[in-house]
Amino acid sequence: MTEKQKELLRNLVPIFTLLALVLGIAAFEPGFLKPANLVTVTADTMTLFLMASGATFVIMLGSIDLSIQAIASMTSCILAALLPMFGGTALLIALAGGATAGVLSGLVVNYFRIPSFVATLAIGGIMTSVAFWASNERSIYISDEDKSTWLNWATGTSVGIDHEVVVGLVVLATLSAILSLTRFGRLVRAVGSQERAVVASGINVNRIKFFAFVISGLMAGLAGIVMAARLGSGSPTLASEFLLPAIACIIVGGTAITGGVGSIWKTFVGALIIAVVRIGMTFVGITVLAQQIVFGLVLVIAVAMTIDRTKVSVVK
Amino acid sequence: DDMTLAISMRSLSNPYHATFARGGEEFAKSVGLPFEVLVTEGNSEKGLADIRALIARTGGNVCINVDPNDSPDAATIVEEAEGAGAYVVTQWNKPDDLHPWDHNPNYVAHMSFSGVGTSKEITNALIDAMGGEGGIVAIGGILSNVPAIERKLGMEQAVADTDGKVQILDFQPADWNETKAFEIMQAWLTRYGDEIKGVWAANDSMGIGALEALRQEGKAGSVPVTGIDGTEAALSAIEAGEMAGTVAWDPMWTGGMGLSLCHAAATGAIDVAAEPHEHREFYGTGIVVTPANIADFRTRDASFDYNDYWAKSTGQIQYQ
Amino acid sequence: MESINWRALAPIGVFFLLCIVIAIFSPNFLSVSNAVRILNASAIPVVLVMGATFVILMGSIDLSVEGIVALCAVVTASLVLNDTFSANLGFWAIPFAVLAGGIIGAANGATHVFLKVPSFMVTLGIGFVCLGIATAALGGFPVRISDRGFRALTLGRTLGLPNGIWLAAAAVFVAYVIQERTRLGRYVYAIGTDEITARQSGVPVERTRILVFVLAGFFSGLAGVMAAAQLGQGHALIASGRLFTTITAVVVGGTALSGGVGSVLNSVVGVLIVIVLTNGMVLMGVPPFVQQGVQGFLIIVAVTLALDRRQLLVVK
Amino acid sequence: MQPLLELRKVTKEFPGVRALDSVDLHVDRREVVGLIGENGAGKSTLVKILAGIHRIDSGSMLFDGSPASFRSPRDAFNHGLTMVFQEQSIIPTLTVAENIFLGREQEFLRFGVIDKRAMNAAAEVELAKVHLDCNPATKCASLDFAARQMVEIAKALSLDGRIDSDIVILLDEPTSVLERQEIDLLFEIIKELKAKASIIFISHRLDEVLQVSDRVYVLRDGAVVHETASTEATITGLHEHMVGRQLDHEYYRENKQRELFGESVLSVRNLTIEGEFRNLSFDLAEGQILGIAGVVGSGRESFARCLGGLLPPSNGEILVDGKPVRLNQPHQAVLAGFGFVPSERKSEGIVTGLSVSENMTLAAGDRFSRFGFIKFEQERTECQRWIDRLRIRTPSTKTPMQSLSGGNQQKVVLSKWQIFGSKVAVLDHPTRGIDVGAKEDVYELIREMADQGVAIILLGDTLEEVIGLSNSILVLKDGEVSAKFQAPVGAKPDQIELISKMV
Ligand SMILES: Nc1ncnc2c1ncn2[C@@H]1O[C@H](COP(=O)(O)OP(=O)(O)OP(=O)(O)O)[C@@H](O)[C@H]1O
Ligand SMILES: Nc1ncnc2c1ncn2[C@@H]1O[C@H](COP(=O)(O)OP(=O)(O)OP(=O)(O)O)[C@@H](O)[C@H]1O
Ligand SMILES: [Mg+2]
Ligand SMILES: [Mg+2]
Repeated sequence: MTEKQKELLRNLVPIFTLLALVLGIAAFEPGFLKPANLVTVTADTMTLFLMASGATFVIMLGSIDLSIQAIASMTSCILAALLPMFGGTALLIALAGGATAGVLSGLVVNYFRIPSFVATLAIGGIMTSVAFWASNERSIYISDEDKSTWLNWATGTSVGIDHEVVVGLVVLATLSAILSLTRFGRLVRAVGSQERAVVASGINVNRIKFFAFVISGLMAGLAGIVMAARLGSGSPTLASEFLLPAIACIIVGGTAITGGVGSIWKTFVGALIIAVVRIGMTFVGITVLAQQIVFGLVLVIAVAMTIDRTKVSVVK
Repeated sequence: DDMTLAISMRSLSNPYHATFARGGEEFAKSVGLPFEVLVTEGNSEKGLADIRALIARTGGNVCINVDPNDSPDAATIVEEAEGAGAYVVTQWNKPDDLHPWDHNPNYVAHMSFSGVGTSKEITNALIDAMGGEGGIVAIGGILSNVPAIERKLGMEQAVADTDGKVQILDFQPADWNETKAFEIMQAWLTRYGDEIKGVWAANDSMGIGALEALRQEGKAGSVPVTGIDGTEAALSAIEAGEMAGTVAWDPMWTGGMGLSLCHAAATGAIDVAAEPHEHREFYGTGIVVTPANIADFRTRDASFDYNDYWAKSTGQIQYQ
Repeated sequence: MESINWRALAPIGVFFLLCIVIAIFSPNFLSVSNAVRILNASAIPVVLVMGATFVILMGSIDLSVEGIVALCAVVTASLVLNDTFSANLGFWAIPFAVLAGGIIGAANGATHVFLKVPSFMVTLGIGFVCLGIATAALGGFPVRISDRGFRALTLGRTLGLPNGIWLAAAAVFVAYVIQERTRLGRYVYAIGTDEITARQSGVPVERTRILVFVLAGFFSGLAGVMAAAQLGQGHALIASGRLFTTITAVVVGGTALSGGVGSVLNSVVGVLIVIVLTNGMVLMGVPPFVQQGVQGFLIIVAVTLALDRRQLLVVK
Repeated sequence: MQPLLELRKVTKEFPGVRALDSVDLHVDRREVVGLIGENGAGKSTLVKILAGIHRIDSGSMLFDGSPASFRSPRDAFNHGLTMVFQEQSIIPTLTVAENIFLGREQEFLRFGVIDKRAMNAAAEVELAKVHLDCNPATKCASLDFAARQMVEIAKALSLDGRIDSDIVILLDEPTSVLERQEIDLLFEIIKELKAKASIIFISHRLDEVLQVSDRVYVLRDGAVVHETASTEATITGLHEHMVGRQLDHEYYRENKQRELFGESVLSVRNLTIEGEFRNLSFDLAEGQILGIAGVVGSGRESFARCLGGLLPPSNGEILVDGKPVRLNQPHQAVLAGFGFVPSERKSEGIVTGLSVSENMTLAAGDRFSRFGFIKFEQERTECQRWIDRLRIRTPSTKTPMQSLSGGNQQKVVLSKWQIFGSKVAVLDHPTRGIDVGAKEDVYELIREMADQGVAIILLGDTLEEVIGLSNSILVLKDGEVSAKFQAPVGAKPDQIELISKMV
C-alpha cells in the first residue's frame, strides 16, 4: 500500500467506526436502520454538531472555547425574547450576539494574553448573565405562529428530510470550504501546528485567532437558535450539559486537541458517533444505570480508534 | 408486542428521581410489562432524542411518564407522542398554555404540586420555628427553573404576610447543589452573622448543605433550616432537631400513578376525552413535615391503589 | 544569587487586592473568623489542585476529578458507620478510599499511555464511568454517615483551625516536596517542557505519566474523603462543579496548560483567589443574575494582573 | 586489536526511507571518529542507534566484542554510551544541575528525596570540565544558546567517572551553534577525553572534522562510501566522496559578487534596544550584502530579530526607501519589506504541519488567493518552479515539511521571502546545520537574490562565510559597532583582522 492510500485509510477510520457502531446497534435492533430513524438521529445530532463545528476552528488553533454552551443559551434567550417584537430581525440580532461573544473572547485572548481556557470560561460567565438578563431569569416560549413564520427553516421538513439536517450540511460545506480552501483556514492549521513560525513569517496571528473565536461564537449562536426553534423556547440553561459532549465530538472525530490537525467533516462524524452511541444505548436497551459507564468506555475506545497518531508526535 | 412502560427524568443520581423511577417500576411489575428508565442528564436535547429513540423502537406502543428537563420540552414531547400514537403523562414542568385536553387521547395528564402554595406553607413553618420574627436567608434553585421560581414566590409571599416582622436578608441561587449552598451559607455567616434567624432552602439538598455549614460553626440546631422534597436526610435532620421542616412529595405515587394513568388511557380503561379537566391537570399532595408531625408522618400508611387514579389529587392546577 | 522574582509574587498581590476591594463593600470580610471560613472552603479545592497541577504541568489534563471525588466519597461513606451498609471501619475507611482514587488514577494513566489516547478524552470517559458507578451502586440515594467521630475529620478543630485546613496543608506540603525534591517532580517538568528530549535523556516517560495520574487520583480520593466528612454523606453528585473550579484555580495561579511552567504553590494562591471571588460575590451583595458575569470579568482582571505572560511564548 | 564498538551490516528503515544501508563501522578505544555526509545521509540515525534511541532492523552491533543492543538511552548510558543531540536537548525549565543529571538522579537520592546540594556540587565538577562558569541552580531558560550547548556537553561528559567500563561519547553536530572560542574549547576537551574515551564526532564543517578526528567515515544515502585516516584526507577529497562531485572552487560564488548597487533601500539611524545594542547606523543599497560579525552577546542576534519585528526597538529610526517604518510586530516588518530567516529553523522557520508549498507561500499568501480562496493551481506551479530552480529535494509540493532534510527546509524558508518579494532579506545563520552541498546551493541563492536587487543582511555561520559573501561587514562588540570593513572581491579582509575587532 502506498503512503497516500494509507493516509486515505487513516482519514476514513472515523467513518468506519461510525459504520461499525451503526451496524452493531442494528444487529440488536434492526429498526435502527429504518431511513426515517436514521434521518431523525441525524437531525437530533445537528445542534451538537453546530456547536462543535465552530469550536473546531478554535481547537485547531490549539486553544479551547468553553463559552459555547453559555453562548447558545444566550442566543436562545435573545431570539425568544425578541421574536415577538422584531420578527426575523431577531434572528440576526441573536446571531450577532453569538458573534459578539466570540469577538470578546478573541479580544481577551489576544490583548490581555490570557489563555483561552480561562478567557472563554470567563466570557461564558458573562454570557450567562446576559442570558439571565435577556430572559428575565425564566424560560421564554416561542409562539407557534412565530415558530412557523421565522423558524421553519430550522425545524421544518421537506421531502422527508428534517431541516436541521439541511442546516447542518450547509454549515458542514461552508465551514469545510473555509477550512480547506481559504488562506484563513490554512493559517488556522498553521498556527495550531507552529505558531511561532507563523508569527515570524509576518502573519498577523492575532487576527487569525480573533476570527476563529468569532466563528466559534457565531456557530454556537446558530446552535442556540436551532435549539430554541426545536424546543420552542429560549432559556438561560437551554444548552446546559452541551459543552463537554461538543468538545468530545471534535476529538472523537479525530481532531487533535493540541491543534494543527483536524477538519469539520471529522467533527460531523464525531458528533454522529457520540449521538449514535447515546441513542444506541436506548435502542439496545442498556439499563440507564449502566449507560453512563458504557458511554464513558465507548468514548475512550472510539478515540483510541479514530485519532491519527502519525500526525502528533506526543500524545498529551 | 407488549406495551413498554417508561419513565423519563433528569437523572438517577438524586433521591427524588430515584424514588420516582422506583414508583414506575413497581407499577410495571404489577401489570407485568417491560419497564425502562430514560435520563436527560440535564440536557433537553438528549431527553428528547432518547424519547424519540424509544418511540421509534417501540413503534409508538409505549407509555411514558415524563418529568421534562425544562417546561418547553413538554410541548415537543407531546407532539412526538401524538405523531406516533404513544401516550404520555407529564410531571412538574410544562408550558402554561399546553393542556392535555387539547391533545386527546395521547397527552393523558399533567401532574404537579402547587409550588407557590406548599412553599408558603413551609415558609410559615420556618417562621414559626424562628418565633415569628427576624431575618432569614434564602437559597434558591436554578434561577430560570419553574419550580425554583414558584418556590421563591411562595416564600416571598409568606414573608410579606408577616408585615415586616420577618425580613429576607439575602437570596442566592445555589442551583440545587449542596456544595454551593454550603459555600453561600459560609459567606452569609460572615456577612450577617447572628442576624440570621432562619434559613430557607428551595430543596433539601441545599438545606442540608446550609445545615452542614452551620454545623461547622457549631450552630447546627440553633438556627432553623427548612428544605423541600422530603428526602431521608432531611427527615432525619428534622428528627434530630436540626431542621425545622420539609415538604414530602411522594415520588413513589407520582412515578407509579403517572404510569398507571397513562396505561389506563392506552388500554382504554379510561376514556381521557371524557374526563373532566380536574382529572387531566391536577396537584398531588405535598405534606409539610415538621418536628411536630414527623412521628405521624413516619408511621402513615403510604400505600395507594393503582386504580384509584385521583385519590391523592388536591385539585385542578391553577395558573397565576 | 538570583534576585527575587517579584513577578512571581503577583498572584499573591492580586489576592490581597481582591480582599481589600471586597472588604470595602463588606467590612466583616477582614475578620479572623471569615479568614478561617475561606481557608475551610478552600481545603477541598486545594487538595484537588495538588493533583491537577502535576497533571497540567505535564501538559495533560484531568477531567475525571468530579467522578473520582464522588466515587471515593461514596466509598468512604459506605465504609464508615452509615445508614445503608453495615461496614464500620471508622478512620480505616480513609486508606481504602484514597487507594480507590489511586486505582482510578492508574486506569486513567494506563489507558492514556498504552492506548495513546489524549488525556482529555481518557479522563472525560473514565470520569463518566466513575459517576456511573457511583450512581449505579446506590441507585441514586445518598449514603449518610452516622459516625460522628469520623466527621471530626473536617468538623473538628485543632489549634483553633478546622481539621480540613490541616489536611489541606499536609497535602500541600507533600505535593511541594514531591514537586521540588523527587525525581517524579522533576520529570513532570521535563516531560511538560519537552517530552521528546526528556525521553532521550532517559526519563521513563510512560511510567512518570502513569504515576502522575495515580498521584492525582490519590489527591482526588482524599478530597472525596473530605467531602464525605464535610457533608456527612456520599453520593454521585457530591462533587458537581468541582472540575472547573479546580482547573480555573490552577490556571489563575499561573500554571500553563501547555505544561512545564507553574507550581503547586501557585495553585494554592489560585484556589484562594477563586474562592474569595465566589465568597466575595455574596459578601458584596452582587445580584445573583449578574454574578457569573461579574465573576468572569473579575477573573479576566485577576489573571491579567497575576499571570506572568512573558513566560508564555505563545498563548493558547 | 579488538575494536571497542563495531557495527556489522547494520540496516535501518523508516517508513519509505532506508536510513542506513548495510553499514560497517568500527570505533577503537581512545579514538575520535569523524562522521560526515549530506543532510539525510543517516549520520544522526547511526548515532541514535548507538545511543539506544532507535533499534536496528538487521545486522549486528558489538560492544567490547560481545553483541549488544541498547533498549533505551538509559540502557546505553549504563553501558558507557552517551550522546549530545543535534537538536538541543536541554529542558529550559529545569536547572543546569537537573539537566546534567536528568534521568540519573539515583546517586543523589536520600530516602527518595533529591539532595539538591549534593547534586549542585556534582554539577559544579561537570561544568568545570567545559569551563562554563554558571551557577548550577540557575534555570537553563536564562542561558544563551551556546551555554546550553555546553551544558549539554557537560551532561554527556558526566559519564566520565561514573562508569567502570570504556566510554563512548557521541557528538551530533555539537559545534553548529558554538562560536570559534567555544569550539576551540570543545576540541581541547575532546583531546583530554581521548585519554579515556572514544568519540564519534559529526559535523558539516569538514575542516573541524579533519582537525579533531583520527579517522573519518563518509556516509551517502545511508551507506558508508569512504573511510580514511584524517591525516590522509583533504577537504576537497572528502567533499567529493560526500556529494559525488567536485567542490566548486568558487565556494562563495565570489565571481558573482556585485560591486555596483542600486538605490539605497534601507537606512538605520541610531537604532537601540536597551541592554542589547546601541546606536546602530548604516545604509544599505539594492543588491548589497552586509555581513554582521560579532561574538555571542555582541547584540547581533537581537539586531537581526529587531529587523524581523520580533524585538521592538527602544530607540532610533529605520527607513525603507526613505520612509520611516515601525517594527513592533513581525507583520509590520514584512509589510515594510523585510524578510527574516530565523536561526532556529525548527521552531521559527518552518511550520511542520504544513506542506512544502504551503510553507513557501505562507508570507505571500495574498498573491495566491482571491477573496480569501486559495488559487491552488497557480500556487502549485509557482512553487514547483522554485523547487526546480533551487533544486529542493522533495517528492512534491504537497509533501509535509517535516519530511524534508534541514538543508532543503532552509531552501524553502529562503524561497518564502523570494516569493513574497522582500526588499531586505535578514538572514540569521542561513546555513546552520546544513551540508556542504546544500550550503553551495544556498550561497548561489543568496547571490541570485542580490542580483535581483534584494538588500541582504547576513549573520553568517562562520566568519569565512561572512567574509566570502559580503560586500561590506559591520563588526559588533558589546552592542556597539567596533569596525566597518569593505569586502570587495580580491580585497577581502582577513579573519584575524575581524576577530581583533570582535573581542
Ligand atoms: N524518526 C524518523 N522517522 C522517519 N524517517 C527518519 C527518521 N529519522 C530519520 N529518518 C530518515 O532517515 C534518513 C537519515 O536521517 P538522519 O537524521 O540520520 O540524517 P543525517 O545524516 O543526520 O542528516 P542531517 O545532516 O540533516 O542531520 C533521512 O533521509 C530521513 O528521511
Ligand atoms: N519524524 C520524521 N519523519 C520523517 N523524516 C524525519 C523525521 N525526523 C527526521 N526526519 C528526517 O531526518 C533527516 C534529518 O533530520 P534531522 O532532524 O537530523 O535534520 P535537521 O537537523 O533538520 O537537518 P540538518 O542536519 O540539515 O540541520 C531529515 O531528512 C528529516 O526529514
Ligand atoms: Mg542529523
Ligand atoms: Mg543536521
